[in-house]
Amino acid sequence: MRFAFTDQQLEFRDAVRQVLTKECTTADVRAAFEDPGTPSGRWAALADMGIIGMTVPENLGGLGLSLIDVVPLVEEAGRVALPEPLGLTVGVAAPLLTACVSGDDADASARARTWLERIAGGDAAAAIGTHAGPDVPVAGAAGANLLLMTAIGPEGPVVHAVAGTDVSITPVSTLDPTRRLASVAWQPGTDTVVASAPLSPALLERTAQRAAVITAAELLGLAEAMIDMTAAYAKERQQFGKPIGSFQAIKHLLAGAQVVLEFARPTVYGAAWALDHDEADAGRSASVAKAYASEAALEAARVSLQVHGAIGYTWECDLQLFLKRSWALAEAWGSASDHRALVLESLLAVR
Amino acid sequence: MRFAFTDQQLEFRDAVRQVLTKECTTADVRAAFEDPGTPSGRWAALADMGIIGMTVPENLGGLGLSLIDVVPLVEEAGRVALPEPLGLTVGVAAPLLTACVSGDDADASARARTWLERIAGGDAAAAIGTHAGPDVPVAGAAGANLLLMTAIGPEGPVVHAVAGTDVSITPVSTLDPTRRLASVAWQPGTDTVVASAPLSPALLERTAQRAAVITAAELLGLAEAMIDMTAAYAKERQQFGKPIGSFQAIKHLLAGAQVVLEFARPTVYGAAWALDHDEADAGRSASVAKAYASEAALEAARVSLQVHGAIGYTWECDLQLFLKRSWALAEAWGSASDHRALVLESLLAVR
Amino acid sequence: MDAPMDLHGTPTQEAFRAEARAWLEAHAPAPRSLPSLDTASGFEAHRAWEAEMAADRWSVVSWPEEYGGRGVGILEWLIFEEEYWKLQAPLRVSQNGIFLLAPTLFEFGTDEQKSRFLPPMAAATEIWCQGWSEPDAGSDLAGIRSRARRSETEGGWVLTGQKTWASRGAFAEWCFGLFRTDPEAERHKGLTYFLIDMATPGVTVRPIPQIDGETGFAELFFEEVFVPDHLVLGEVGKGWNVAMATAGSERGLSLRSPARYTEAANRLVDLYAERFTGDPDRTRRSADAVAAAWMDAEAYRLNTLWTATRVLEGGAVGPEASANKIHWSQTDLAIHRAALDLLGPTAEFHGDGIDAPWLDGYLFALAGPIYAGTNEIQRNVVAERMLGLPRA
Amino acid sequence: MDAPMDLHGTPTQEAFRAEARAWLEAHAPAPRSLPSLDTASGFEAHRAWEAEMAADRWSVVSWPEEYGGRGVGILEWLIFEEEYWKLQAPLRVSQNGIFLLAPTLFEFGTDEQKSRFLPPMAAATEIWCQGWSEPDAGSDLAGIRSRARRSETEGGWVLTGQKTWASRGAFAEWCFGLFRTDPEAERHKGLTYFLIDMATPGVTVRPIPQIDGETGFAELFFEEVFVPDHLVLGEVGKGWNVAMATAGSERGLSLRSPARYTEAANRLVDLYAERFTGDPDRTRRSADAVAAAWMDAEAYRLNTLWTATRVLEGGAVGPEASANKIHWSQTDLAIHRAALDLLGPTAEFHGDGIDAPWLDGYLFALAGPIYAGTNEIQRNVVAERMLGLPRA
Repeated sequence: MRFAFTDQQLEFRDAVRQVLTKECTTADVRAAFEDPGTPSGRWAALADMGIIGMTVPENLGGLGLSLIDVVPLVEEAGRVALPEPLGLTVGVAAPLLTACVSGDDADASARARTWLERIAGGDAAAAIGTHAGPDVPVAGAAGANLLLMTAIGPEGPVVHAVAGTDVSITPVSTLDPTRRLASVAWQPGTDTVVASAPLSPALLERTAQRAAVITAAELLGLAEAMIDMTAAYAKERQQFGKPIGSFQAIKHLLAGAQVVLEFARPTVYGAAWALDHDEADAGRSASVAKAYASEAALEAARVSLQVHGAIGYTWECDLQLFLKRSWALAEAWGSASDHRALVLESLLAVR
Repeated sequence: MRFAFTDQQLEFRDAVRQVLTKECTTADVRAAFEDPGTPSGRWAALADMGIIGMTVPENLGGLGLSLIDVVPLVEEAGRVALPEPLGLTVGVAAPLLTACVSGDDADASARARTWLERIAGGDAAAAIGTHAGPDVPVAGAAGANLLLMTAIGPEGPVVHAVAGTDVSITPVSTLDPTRRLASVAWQPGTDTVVASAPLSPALLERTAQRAAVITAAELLGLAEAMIDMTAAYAKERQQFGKPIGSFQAIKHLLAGAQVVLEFARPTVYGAAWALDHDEADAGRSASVAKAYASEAALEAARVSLQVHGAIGYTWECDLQLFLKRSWALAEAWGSASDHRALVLESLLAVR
Repeated sequence: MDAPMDLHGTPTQEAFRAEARAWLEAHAPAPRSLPSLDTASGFEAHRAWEAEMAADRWSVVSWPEEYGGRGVGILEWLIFEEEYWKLQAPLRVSQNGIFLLAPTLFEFGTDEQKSRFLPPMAAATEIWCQGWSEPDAGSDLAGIRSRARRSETEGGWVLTGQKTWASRGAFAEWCFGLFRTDPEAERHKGLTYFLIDMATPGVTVRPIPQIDGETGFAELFFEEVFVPDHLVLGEVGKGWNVAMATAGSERGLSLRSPARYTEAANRLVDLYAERFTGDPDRTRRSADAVAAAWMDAEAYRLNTLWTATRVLEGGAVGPEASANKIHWSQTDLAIHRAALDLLGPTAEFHGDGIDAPWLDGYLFALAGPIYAGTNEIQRNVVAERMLGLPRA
Repeated sequence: MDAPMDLHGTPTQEAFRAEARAWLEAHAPAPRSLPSLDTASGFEAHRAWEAEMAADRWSVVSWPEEYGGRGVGILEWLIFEEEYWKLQAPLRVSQNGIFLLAPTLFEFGTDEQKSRFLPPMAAATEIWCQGWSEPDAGSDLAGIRSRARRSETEGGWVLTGQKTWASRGAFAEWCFGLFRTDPEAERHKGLTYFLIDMATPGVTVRPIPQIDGETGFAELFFEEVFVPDHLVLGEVGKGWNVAMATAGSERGLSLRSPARYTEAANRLVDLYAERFTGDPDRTRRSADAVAAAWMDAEAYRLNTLWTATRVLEGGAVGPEASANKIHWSQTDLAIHRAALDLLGPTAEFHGDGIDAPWLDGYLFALAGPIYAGTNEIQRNVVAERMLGLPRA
């Protein structure tokens, strides 16, 4: 039994932190807020480090790593409010395509390989629409060059990998513009199929669970960033002749948020490990993680805004970048209460 | 539109407060905790003031008053943790019997009158078992000399008024011994019927609503008493060289409880008025009141125990008397979540 | 007081309700049909709507007729608000004037001040913003540093300093605020309450873009701004008492009318009912939160009636105003949080979409525990003044 | 550390689990079959059970074999606890000794002290109570006034003062506590950690009846109680550091094992399932609270594994121990509050009834945010030491 990252995983995380600290400042995120299409060198920098391809099998140019390796890096992405879909591409799209490679249909398998090679080359940013009905907007659709979608065939859902150039999108206005939500119109064709036999519902379910855990990891980073910047503000901001952080009410607000975050963290790591090892309770673990991380981020957001006061309510204050992402991701891939319902259902199923 | 008590109602309340302050000290309540059968002059003192018979029609020796007149007095009963079933006798049993008087069956009507006269004479303390199934214990059954019970006849529920001497009781151990909960075994006979034609389900429902509002009023008093004694303790208890009440954490705990209590109060008064006037939304108002008052008392209990610290956890500390009653009454006649469900159901019904 | 409790309106009150409803139904803009009042065009659209109300004497019903009102009481004002919010009529662009300044003017203003300022306030031809907070005086309001220097020669005061978080300050014609007239006096003392024409030379306005990108509030810079003596409200040096007297007695009652939350709570139940039809299992999970939020609004309505009756019968509103502030701000959050939970993945929609107003409302609700005195400060007041706990 | 993450037990660990389970299944008393350990007879019944465990070396598995343990690590201890709680085996009457004093003895005790005290502690022949709090030193623990006067002639110390809230103090044989050996030193300084035989002349015990009528704790009065030098733990005058070093490094991990909450959380789900069959509509309302409480226990389990791994790999437990305390006490309350909500009208049942244990558990849970340092104090620690906020 060992519940900790390896030294290698920590070194990778530290390296990513270093790059993101430089390449993704709040000014950069702000620029993406103003125009989500703003070109940046961030994706290329991550690709150069091998991050974008880290879960692509080694024979396709990747590093063949697992979700547990991705999670600490996505946490870092959350800490800087990275606008790009790092987690969904690396933690969800690549594993799904990898599962498609082993299918019987050589054409479909080859297509999945090609996309995986593009991901490994840093050349594809993915949006995951596998669970979206025809009218449900897909996050990241407006910027993605790879969209993973499902079409219901006669035997069940079939997965398609569609190029960004082959879909027509209708953007949806959201509070955080970097979410790039859009409705996607596309034509399922034989040339986009990556799994010609219908994928098992279990694999699609697993995809949603991976997305939940990846989103949870991002929420951990966001929560930590908000608590940190708020604690820093509380040390500096003076009222009644002393820093507001010396008032017990402020301390206890922040301490409460910190406690939730502390306990959310291992649930996310545990869920990533469980998914990697196909544990019997992996789905439930994923739900625990997403519910906990959503609550942690919502509480950190609430407390941070309250401690900042009116300043936190301004466009100028960087806090807004983290608040908006948190509010969006807390609901994405299942809200806290959605996942609590799943947890209870799963507990009752084994009784 | 006028949402306030009359001067008369307030004078009545003040008079009751004066009597209870003298006749129902915490030492008296403690004696009742040690032995719930301890004789006391409290009931007689209240009867002498006309309180016990206040809702009995004037022609039967009472004052012919309404629920809204009873509520502030029951609040006072809660403030001193009165062990006797004042609210249920005056606010629930007497109105139910009064409704029975106007029935067609002269014998049943006469029986209801006789009981009402006994209540007016201060000679009957009631327990309400109309909603209890055969195995469900009834609060106050162990001390009551009047038990209102229902038996299901061929046409529906029929109400019986049974003398305490005619039932066989099996006490149930509860945390607050003055609750005197017991399972009641009794034999429906023609000589106990007070409403020979089955009472309308609406009237029984109304009885439960009255009980909910009466219990809510008692919870208001309990919550106020706990907050008051805790604020007093926080002013006196010193730690770190100053009264603990000067720490913001303690202030905010108590302030939070006080705010809930402040907003619970008018919901109880509004519900009593609505029941008195058979308003269309009276049942919903009763549920709002009980849900709010339950939450107010539970929050006051939680905060009071927390602020008292270990002392509050002792038998010696008077707080326990109020805590235990609060925990019991918060669940009695429907918990907060039971009533919230009823509220939503009623809101949806009119949509 | 021997009249029995009665939660029904009198025939006169119900007639007033019917009249108000009829007028509003005929005139009120459709829900969300005006642009946001935190934009320049929305500000003017809202001003036009209030001018329309004023023309038929519906903008400030509880004011005396001479100032543009109908001279009705506080209960009638609550009735009017109920009808107003039922139709989801627009937010009041003149709220700072009519709800915050006006009660103070009625209590402390000279006859000249009242005649000069109340009618255009009622007509929305002059819109007011508030100049309380400063960069270093937020929760610690008594830490105000903006100062006013006496000019005997000119017969007035010369104001210098900076105010911030002035809602609608980017567009308002007038500002009311506290300035330090006695630099030697400590904290609460030596402050004076001024009425300031924003067109006076030396006033500079810097709009502050809000979290949603709109310019809801502004910073105000005062550089040697002359304010004549007749624009001092109340006594010189007593500004704190002037500001706080009204905060204590009226503000708790009139700042946020219960009808606003009742309306939002009812919309929440509608949303629940609508979603329930589509997905009963998922929706059922939100039932407790929806009911609790609705009840919070209902308790606020009843508590306001309770307080209004007390005030009508000569009572005062003391520290309960702080309990009130805590309650309505929490209620607003509870309503909107429950709504977003019901919406789930569409909760993040913004702009003109059908679900978007809940997110806007949530953003606004999140500010509730902050403005008008943070809830932390209000809890101190409740603990110290209602429960007698010692100051730190 | 290059071993990959692995939440499965090693074959050795699973063999240990199987052995523990087999022994416990053969020996553990049925759930709730022993009288309460806060009564005289229950105390002895629990002592007998622990003696039985000790006889087969199951009472303190993580201690070295020479002191009665099995020399296994902290992960194995957690495994043992899982098996122990799964069977709802009795609360540990020697918990103050084995969980609070023992880690300190291991760190600061002399070889003689360890040999003298650990074996009878493991065997439950000597049961310890804690002498920290005083009537005026609760949250303000550094305000301790009980003092110890030096007696050079006798080679020891003479203790005078009063301690309170000593759990099981009414029955315990030994007490560990802090006394002021330097009356001039301020607050945290000048305190010394003593091991006190309760049979020493001058020790008087006054049992304190608890809220439920049982004598769970006691006041201890010390009048000129002689304690020889060899019963000082750690350095004279360093008692605060001795006490706190362990509180920081071990207490957060060993005071409340996660298995206890996992067991209660699973019983809560059982209760839900059972009630759901009878009344799905009513029960469904509690679903969110039941799931949330279960998840709190699950998060506590995972966090403990996380911390245990860090400790095993040379890390230390700092202020996270305070976060831990806040979390487990809230978890316990959440579990029991949800259960009482499910029970509804039978929630108030007490004594031997089938539903009664939930109320007992609630009473115990309510004490959680108070003992072992109130949660208010713990939140100060989290804010100051994890987030660096300034002291008041």
